[in-house]
Amino acid sequence: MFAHVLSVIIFLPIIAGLLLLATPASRNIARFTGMIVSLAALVLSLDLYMGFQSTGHLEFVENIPWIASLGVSYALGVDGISLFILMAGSVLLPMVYFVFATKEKGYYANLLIVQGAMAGAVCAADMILFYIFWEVMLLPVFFMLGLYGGPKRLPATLKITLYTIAGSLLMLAAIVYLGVSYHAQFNEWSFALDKMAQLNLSGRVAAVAFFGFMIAFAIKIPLFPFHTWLPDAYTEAPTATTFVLSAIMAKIGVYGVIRFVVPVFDQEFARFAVLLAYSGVIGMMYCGIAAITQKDFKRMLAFSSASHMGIIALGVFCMNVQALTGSIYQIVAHATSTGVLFLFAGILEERTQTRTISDLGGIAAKAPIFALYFAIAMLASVGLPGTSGFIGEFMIILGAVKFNTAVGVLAGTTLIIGVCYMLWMFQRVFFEKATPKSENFKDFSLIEGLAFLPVIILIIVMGVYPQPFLSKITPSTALQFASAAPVVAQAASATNAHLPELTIEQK
Amino acid sequence: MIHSYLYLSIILFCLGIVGVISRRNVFTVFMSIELMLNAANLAFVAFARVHESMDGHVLAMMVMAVAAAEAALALAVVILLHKHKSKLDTNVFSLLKG
Amino acid sequence: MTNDLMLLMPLIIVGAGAILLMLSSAYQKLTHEMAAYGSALVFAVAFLVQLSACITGNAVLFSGAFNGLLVASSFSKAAGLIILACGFFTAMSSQTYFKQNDFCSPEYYSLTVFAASGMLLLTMAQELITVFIALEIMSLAIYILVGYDRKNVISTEAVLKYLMLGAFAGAFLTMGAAFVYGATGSTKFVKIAQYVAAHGFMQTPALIGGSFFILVAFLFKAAAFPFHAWVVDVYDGASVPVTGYMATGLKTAIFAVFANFLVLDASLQSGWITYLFYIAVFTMFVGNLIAIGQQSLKRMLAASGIVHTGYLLIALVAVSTKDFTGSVIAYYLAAYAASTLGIFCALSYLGGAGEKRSTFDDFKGLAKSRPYSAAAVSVFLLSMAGIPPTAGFMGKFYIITSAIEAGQVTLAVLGIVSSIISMWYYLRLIINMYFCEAEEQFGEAVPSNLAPICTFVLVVCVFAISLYPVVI
Amino acid sequence: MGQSVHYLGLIPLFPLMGAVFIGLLHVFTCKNAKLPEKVYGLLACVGPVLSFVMALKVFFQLKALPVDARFLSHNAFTWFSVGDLHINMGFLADPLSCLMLLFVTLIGSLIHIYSIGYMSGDKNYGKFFAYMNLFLGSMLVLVLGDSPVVMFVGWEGVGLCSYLLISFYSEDTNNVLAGNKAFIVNRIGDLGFVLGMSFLFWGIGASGFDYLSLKANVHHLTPAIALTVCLLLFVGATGKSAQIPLYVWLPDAMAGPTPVSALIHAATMVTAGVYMVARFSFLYAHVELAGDIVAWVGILTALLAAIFGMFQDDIKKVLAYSTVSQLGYMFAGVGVAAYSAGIFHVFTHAFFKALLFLGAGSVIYAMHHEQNIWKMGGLKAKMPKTYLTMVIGALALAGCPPFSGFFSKDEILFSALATGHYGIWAVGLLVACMTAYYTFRMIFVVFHGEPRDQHAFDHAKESPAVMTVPLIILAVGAAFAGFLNMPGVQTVSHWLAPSLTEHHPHASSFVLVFAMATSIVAFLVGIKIAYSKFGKGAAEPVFSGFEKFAYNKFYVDELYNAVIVQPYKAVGSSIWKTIEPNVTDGPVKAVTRLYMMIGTAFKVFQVGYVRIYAIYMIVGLSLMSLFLSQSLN
Amino acid sequence: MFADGLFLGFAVLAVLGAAGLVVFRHPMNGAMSFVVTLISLAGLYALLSAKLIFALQLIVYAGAIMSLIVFIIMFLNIQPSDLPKEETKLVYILGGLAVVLPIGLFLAKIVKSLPLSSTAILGNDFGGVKQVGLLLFKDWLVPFEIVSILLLISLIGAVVLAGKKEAVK
Repeated sequence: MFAHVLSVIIFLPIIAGLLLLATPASRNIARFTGMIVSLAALVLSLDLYMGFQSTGHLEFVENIPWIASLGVSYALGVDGISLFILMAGSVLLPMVYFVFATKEKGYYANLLIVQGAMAGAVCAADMILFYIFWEVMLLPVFFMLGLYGGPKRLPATLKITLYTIAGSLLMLAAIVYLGVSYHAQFNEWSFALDKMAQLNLSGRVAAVAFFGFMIAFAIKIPLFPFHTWLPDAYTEAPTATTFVLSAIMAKIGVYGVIRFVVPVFDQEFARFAVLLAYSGVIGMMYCGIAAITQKDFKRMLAFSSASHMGIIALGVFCMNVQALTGSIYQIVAHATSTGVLFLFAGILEERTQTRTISDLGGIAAKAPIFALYFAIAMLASVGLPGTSGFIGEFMIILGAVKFNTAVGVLAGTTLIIGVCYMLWMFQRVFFEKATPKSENFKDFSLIEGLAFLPVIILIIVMGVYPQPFLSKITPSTALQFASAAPVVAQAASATNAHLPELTIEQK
Repeated sequence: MIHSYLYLSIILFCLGIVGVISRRNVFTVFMSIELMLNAANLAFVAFARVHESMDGHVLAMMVMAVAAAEAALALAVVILLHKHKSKLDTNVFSLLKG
Repeated sequence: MTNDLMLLMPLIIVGAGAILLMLSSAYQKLTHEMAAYGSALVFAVAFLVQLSACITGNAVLFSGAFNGLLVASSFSKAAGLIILACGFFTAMSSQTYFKQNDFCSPEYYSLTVFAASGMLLLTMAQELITVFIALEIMSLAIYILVGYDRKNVISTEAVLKYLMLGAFAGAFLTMGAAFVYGATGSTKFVKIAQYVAAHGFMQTPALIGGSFFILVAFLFKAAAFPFHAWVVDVYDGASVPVTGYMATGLKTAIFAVFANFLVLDASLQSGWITYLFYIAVFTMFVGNLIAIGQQSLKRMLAASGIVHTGYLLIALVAVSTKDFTGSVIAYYLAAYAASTLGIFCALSYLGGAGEKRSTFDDFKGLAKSRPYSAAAVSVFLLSMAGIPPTAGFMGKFYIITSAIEAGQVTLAVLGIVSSIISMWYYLRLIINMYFCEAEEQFGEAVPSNLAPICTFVLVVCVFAISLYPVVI
Repeated sequence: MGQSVHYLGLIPLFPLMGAVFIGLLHVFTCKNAKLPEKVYGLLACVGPVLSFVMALKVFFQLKALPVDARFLSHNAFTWFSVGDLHINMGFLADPLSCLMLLFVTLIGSLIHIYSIGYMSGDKNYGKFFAYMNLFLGSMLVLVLGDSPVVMFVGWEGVGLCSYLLISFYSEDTNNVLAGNKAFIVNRIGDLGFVLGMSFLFWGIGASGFDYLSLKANVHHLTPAIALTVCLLLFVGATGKSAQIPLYVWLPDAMAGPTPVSALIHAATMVTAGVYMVARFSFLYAHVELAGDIVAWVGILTALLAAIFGMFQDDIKKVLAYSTVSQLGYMFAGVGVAAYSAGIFHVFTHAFFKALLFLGAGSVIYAMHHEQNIWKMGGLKAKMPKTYLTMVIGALALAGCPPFSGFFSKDEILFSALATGHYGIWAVGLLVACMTAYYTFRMIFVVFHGEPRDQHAFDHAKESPAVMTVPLIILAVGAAFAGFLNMPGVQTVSHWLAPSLTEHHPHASSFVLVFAMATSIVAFLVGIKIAYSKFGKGAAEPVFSGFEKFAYNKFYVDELYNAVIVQPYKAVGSSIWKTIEPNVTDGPVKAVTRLYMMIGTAFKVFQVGYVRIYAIYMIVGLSLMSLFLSQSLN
Repeated sequence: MFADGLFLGFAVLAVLGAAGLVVFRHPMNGAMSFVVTLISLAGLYALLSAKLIFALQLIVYAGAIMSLIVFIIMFLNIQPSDLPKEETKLVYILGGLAVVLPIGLFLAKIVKSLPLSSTAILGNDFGGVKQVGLLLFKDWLVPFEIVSILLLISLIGAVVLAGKKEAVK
């Protein structure tokens, strides 16, 4: 464990990626560089994880003044909330290099860059730094989508890019507003995250700034009704990109809400929480129901991912520690399950040359190991107890019920909606009779089997024995409410008035 | 009394503007600009009279010099235009648009 | 005294260099390549001298001899550095450009240097007529450069439009100067400032009128709405390096003098804030709307230049007259100059003979055959679009910060919105270069390496500037 | 606090380990090197048998304890703990769970053994046993879990297994669809369960969420919340235990292999709902209204299912509906707060229904997977053992004294009567009569009369010992299990007493006798009608009118399909075909279109005439000077 | 009185000349009427006792610049066919006047607000060559010097643009 481990985790992949782009390296060299670098990052982050003290505050802090006159500094640090998103990235991304062997150089290079950028966004403890990484995150996605995407990639690329940039530019204005008002209130320039919590904002401008943040994150998550870029992008993007987008990048949106919106805009947040919660839960149902009629399994997974993100976001808006912890846990669980599902989808597509569900069938008989892995990931994503998916979902629903009965009940329907489309797809693809396309479907090679094994095991372990992970998360989440306790409490009591109502209607 | 000089200069200035925006003949346009400069000069000199300081005169001289330089260049351009299209119509030169 | 000389030295070097080039271009022996190297040398030396000159606060140059007409400040120094750098890169890219286009003669380079001298003067001038003359020096030189390709009717048309409207605007400047003179009895900034401090701005109608006309002239040169219409056509008509030079050096000089004039007095600036506010807003949006529809790259860049003028106007609105350093403006100008020059450098060797590649579609599939150039161009475009970690982003960040700090939240938000709008036409080129199949090959060899080298130097600059912190 | 015993955790662990082991073995060998079936068979039986042994150990250890301290617990580890929410992966063995434990493991083991024979020659032999073990493990978690959440793990686990086993022959779409149906319907119930748990937690869960703490704090619960929780939990129960309105999945579930039907869809899983209600007896006893609702739903289900049962022609469907109907009885029992009676019926039902299913399986096996009773007949000559055992099972089911079914069912009816639920008692009696009818209808048609399909009849022969032995053991259970709780003995009730909150109604012995007499009469009536219609063989009837209506199960499936499934799909497709592109994405599209339009429109202003540009300037100027001259005073 | 009369006369001439410049179709006529304006302006300078400027106006403007312009007009020997057909000229002029009016009024308003001051002819030492020259070389050295650069540039420009290096296609 050495001083600047975070910087290394961030910049090692970025630099490696840039070097690959700058040099005429062959695709194999690129791939192996990718493997080595991402594995190195994995080792480092595991080391980090071991050394993590779970104090609830930022750890491994690095702070180097950058733009002194504006108090902008190169400040990094992780706490229980960011740690897990960081870990998710580090654990999941190495797989890609093992699974996809025959891609272009730029494919691997961009993957490296996006990995570093995402790590940066998660670790940044300064808003400007965060913003920079947040934007940089998008560029590799833009290029991968545009260069290696499917036939209808161009509109999808434009849509996701413009959509996201529009959101994030609004966020920039909000960030600057925060910085300036900090200067106004405390008469010193700073964009440091932890200091922003001290701000007391009020009035219309504050609300506008709040929405500046919220819209940016809502687009990234994506939160209903800002999700319309998602199906096209997820479907057209090359598998690894979809994987990155769904598994980690979307989560950084949620992370942003937890990090920026909750502590800083506590009043506004408490005021609009119900609205946001509804948009989350409606998004869940909307996308979940849309998923069942999809003909293209990648698109179906896209919708399912959006639906899950709705639930995860809901957990953040419920303003109680169970729900928040649940959604952070669900972030990791969803990253492992849905992310892996997207990779499997990619493998299916590569081996059968089709994305249409009706072209497939009987794969369970042809490829039992693949089917087993897929089934486990699927069950995790429908939140079966004993898999990682259940813990988070349960806690979110639990919290939602406390937050607001109606929202809670609606949130519960995810149990049903999720299982509908998943089973339907599983039936068509894995059961029934084999079709010409899936006739000679090749099962996992040993390498692939081993590459995925850790994640599959992780899914089970996280379901059976979650406490070690939770114990690292909870201090930070508890702190979240310690900071904004009074407001949230009052808001909670306001929204939680359902108990008396209920008594009345029962009498 | 001095005002009348200034009013005059304003009138000339405005006439110059009108010349620029209402005529398509290159020569007329450039001469209208000269007219505007002259109006400015008149103002300078009048104000010099008001302040009884001769700076205004110097400034007017400078303006004349600049006007001369500009005129020279303008005429060169006119010749160039004429070489190309042998027309003096500014509207003829509208290839760049949209 | 020596210090004054030191501060004036860049101007002297440039002026002398210009005259030398002009004279030596009379010799047949002097090829225009040598002239290119000569001018580049002049710019380089001047740049280094400027760099070595350390300024804090304002230094009145030769107050005895020059009677306080020229004042050097850290701001003017920064502007000067930018201008000289622009000149240098223009010379370099021109050298490559004229390998493929043969209408060059050594005077071309002397004129670039002359223009630079005018710009330098403009940054330092503290008196209206000096400003006027400097402006004319700069403009005349640029007019000639624009019309340099005499065989080409397009460039002739460009020079006609530019010259006519420029002179028109110049007339306003003189009239304005006259009224200011009438009001205050002097045209020196110092005196004007004293007068305003004494009598107030809004109480002196002649001053209002005069400064109004002067601002009009400046706004015209900076291509702000509604004085923007010429810029698209003129950029389009001019040859690529000249366009780059206009877009960067000229704009820098104008904004330098603009700021210098505007910060004369707080009441003067505040008197114009309302108008500048609306002008800024209109400039940004009109510029965007023009840019959206363009097919030609140069026209798009011209329109985007209008938009950037709008951003700079935001900075002017937000500028504080107390202890004015202009660092935000200077920084933004530097960032903008780096990326714009970069693109024009790239165009000057990618454009091909007679600028046969000028539209978006001509650059389809560039990334396949010229990956590095495409990457460089993308970097510049991203910088213009204000995507981190490029200089453009930091510039925008500073401007927005200063705007919000000055209480201009609306303006800041509108600026953001306009940069959202502008995103599409920057990305469009990247998409063409990377995601579309090549329609024609970029087979021909690069005529000379200067422009490519400059391009990549500028890529470095774009990132270097972004990491360099400024003082607000 | 009861003492902590570590082997409690092992009981579910054995089958689970077995499942994992067998599963991996199967997955990695099924493609190339097939293992001999014996290996799987033996491996599969290890887990259940060991668990059964453990269960016995638990039983005797409990027995050793004083009555009011009869529970053992084992706290494996903290599962998850956030804020006030502390969930331990803990197991609790008290008389109630012990009883369940015993018969679940016993019957589970028997059925595993039976399956060795039944499944022989199936190409997914290994997979089958993996699933079976997994199921048994989950079931044991369900039974032993010491908090609702842990119970929920097993609850969903068994749901998953039933899905996997129903769609076991996954080549055939209908099986998979049946599996999906089962899983989804169960999930609907689970939603209720989860919400119920949530309310319960926010009500009283903060101070410990395991049964003991809940029981301790139940009086803190406001009536409204208590009622909500009860009803929500009961929704869960209806899903799992196939009650109105969620019973529809169970008959289809017969698509799975017969042992599965016996183990999961008759003996164990489907009774989980009843078990759960009994577990929460401390809560339900608290809320009268909830109890009544449970009871009525139960008894109506019983009636409905019995009606359907009378007209089925698939042997397994008949048994399936009888299961649903018996489950209805059980709920009626627990609903009228006679929890021990309900559980006792669960216990006896497990024996005779498993027996009947396995017998049916043996018949089907003999008839080469022919399930239509109208293709059978006169089989008693060919397969005497099966016939005998099945008749015992049938008598038990039909409630003929002194077979087990009689006592358990009678006790339910009795307590309904004693607690003054006359309506429930009356319906129950009617259902008893119908039960006797359709059970013996089946027996007569299958075993008596002339063979209807001569060819199949000739090839039919008695099943191998590995299948018949379990039948016999179960038959013994079905015959004599009833005496455990016959009036006056009440062993089971006393055994269960510590873990249930119920107060036995003190009714006069007359009521008791009356109840017995009436149910005997009901049984006789039912069997009489059955004999008169089918006793000496009968042709396949053609239905009309109400019969047809009942034969088609009142078209409930069609109704659900029309009212729920199709609209759901329609909404789905309309969302992404219509709403998505036009409504949600509409604004975005509109903005882009507008953007482009303005862009092209604006080119008009760049006319290219220099004079026009000058005019722009001047117009702007004059406008500004207008404003300025206002500002001048 | 006399001065006022002169002023009036010059003013009228100047305006008429300017109007002529704007109205006449052929540039030559325009140039001629513009000369009238310039000369009358010279007169006005004299009335404002700006002796040097008076002279310069006559020599430089009316003399040099205008003769240059006229020379070029003749040199290009413009046929009426080369001239633009400005049928809508009047409309434009009127419209232009309408547009310009606010500017004029604005400026007039400003002028109105200025303090009055006499225009009586001042003594010899005002506006004479010597005084102006001294001023020019003492206070206004910088503009004077840089104007030379300006002229240099325009010279180059004339050479480059209109020069006869190679025939223009």
